Amino acid sequence: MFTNLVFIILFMIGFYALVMKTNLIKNVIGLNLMEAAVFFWVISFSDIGGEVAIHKMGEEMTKFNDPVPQALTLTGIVIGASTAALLLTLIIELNKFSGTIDREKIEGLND
Amino acid sequence: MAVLEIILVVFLVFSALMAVRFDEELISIIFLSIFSLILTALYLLHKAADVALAEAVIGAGLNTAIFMSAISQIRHGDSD
Amino acid sequence: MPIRLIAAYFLMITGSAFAIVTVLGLLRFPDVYTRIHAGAVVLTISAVLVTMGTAIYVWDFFLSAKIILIGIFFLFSNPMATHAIARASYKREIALPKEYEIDAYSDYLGRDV
Amino acid sequence: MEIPTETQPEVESLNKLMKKTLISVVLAGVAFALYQNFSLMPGYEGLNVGLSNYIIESGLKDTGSLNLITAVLYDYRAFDSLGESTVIFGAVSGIVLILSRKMLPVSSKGLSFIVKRTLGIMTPFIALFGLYVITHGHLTPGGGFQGGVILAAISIIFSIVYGSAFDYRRYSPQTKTALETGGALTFLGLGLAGIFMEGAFLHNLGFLTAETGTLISAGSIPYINIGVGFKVGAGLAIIFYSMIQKTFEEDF
Repeated sequence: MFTNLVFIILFMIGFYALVMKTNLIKNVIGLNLMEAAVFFWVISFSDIGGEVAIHKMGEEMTKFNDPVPQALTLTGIVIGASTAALLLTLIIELNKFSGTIDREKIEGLND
Repeated sequence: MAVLEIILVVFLVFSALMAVRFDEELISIIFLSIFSLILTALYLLHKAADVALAEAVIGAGLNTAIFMSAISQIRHGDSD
Repeated sequence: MPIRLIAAYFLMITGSAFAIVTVLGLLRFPDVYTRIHAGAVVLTISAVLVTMGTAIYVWDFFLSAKIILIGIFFLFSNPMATHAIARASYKREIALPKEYEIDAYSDYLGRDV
Repeated sequence: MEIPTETQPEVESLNKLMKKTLISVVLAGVAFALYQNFSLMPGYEGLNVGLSNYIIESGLKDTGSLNLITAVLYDYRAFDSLGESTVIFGAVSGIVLILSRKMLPVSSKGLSFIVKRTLGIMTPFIALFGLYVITHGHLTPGGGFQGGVILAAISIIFSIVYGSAFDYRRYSPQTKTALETGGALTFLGLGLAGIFMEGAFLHNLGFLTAETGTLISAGSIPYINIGVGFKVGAGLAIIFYSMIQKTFEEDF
């Protein structure tokens, strides 16, 4: 319940930044916040009170946290970083031609 | 354990709000870095060590450098 | 409670007290340079004390050695980062006072690279 | 035709107000939908049945890797990791295509003498830590992705502290490209070796398995780790190197 509430709050903050802010870099930041909210939800939801999913030498351990969502989250974090870099590159290139990063002031997009 | 998690989550939501609220991009990026750092501590609390290491290295380190290098070459034009 | 745990808790609590002093300095001081001063001196010793306390608390040879290495890393990197931030903000003329009373640093700026 | 200039800002502000109201309604609707969705969701029982249970029970026996997350990433779902490497490759290609650079970069003199000397002492240890995280990926937390990003941080340090010309001389873009290609080819080659020796793409190579818990164990997982580490590190270093075109040209 707590986890769901935190997820909704963080996701809505990111969505607000994505929709309401006209600064393009703030939009990328909102996208990052939404990604982080989803990852936090997955990790916190799959925590059942076990140990870190790493065996220790010479001990028989069976009560672990689920390793599959953690692996998926790890994949997602790296992909999120590279997509953010690509988006920022596009913003830089857009800024070279238009001179602004406000999406309402770019000419030719909304007329 | 639960008290620590609640304190960290309060700071997490606060830093997310601050990252969205200000108009200047530099403050937003610093708060995004703080957000990633708190998220690292939360991952460690939830016993996900690999994800915590990845989030610390990528979220707080590399993302900040990339965002900084992006905003330092953006020119604000005459229409300010 | 064994005396090792008492020493560990003492070191950790002292480090936390220094961290609280750092936050007070960051909130109370007026401009960039005094805030950097508060963050630099106190935070370095705070981080080193907390890592030393953790190393005593764990009390396993390899683990303690790794934690002490982290403390040495703090001891190197924190003053260096503070120096870089202060120098960059001086060169960018952020929050400099209007009239200098003492400005001994500007003579040295042309010399070192 | 004459446009009444007095009413123009009023109309515009009304328009903006309507837009804000509409967006607020949409935000509230999405929040309510998320809340409703969570109330319908069943509880988490992933460990008693199915895939997770199998991996926890017999992951150590199957792969020989102590770290079960590494076992999932590079053995059970290694094809997924290959796809992720392809995504990073696509991002690197796009960035380099957009921000291509033909000349030697505009370089600064870097930061001050103190920072240069201190980082000169500390950089080998950072490289050692990155290599440790990469090669011990199947024993401790870490792996190819995290260690690769730590290795990319060294290139970022060179660009910021010593100036980007130093980074260009030490690790030229050709070297980075060769490292990235070599990492990807290592990954693919181990996958093809899995076809020829074990009968499936990216199957764990059985003859490489040694005693569990040592550095060279767990079949082909350490080698895939090394390949992915160099690929991710070189790729992210190329991304940062392409993005700092005129960034640090003034002297701090």
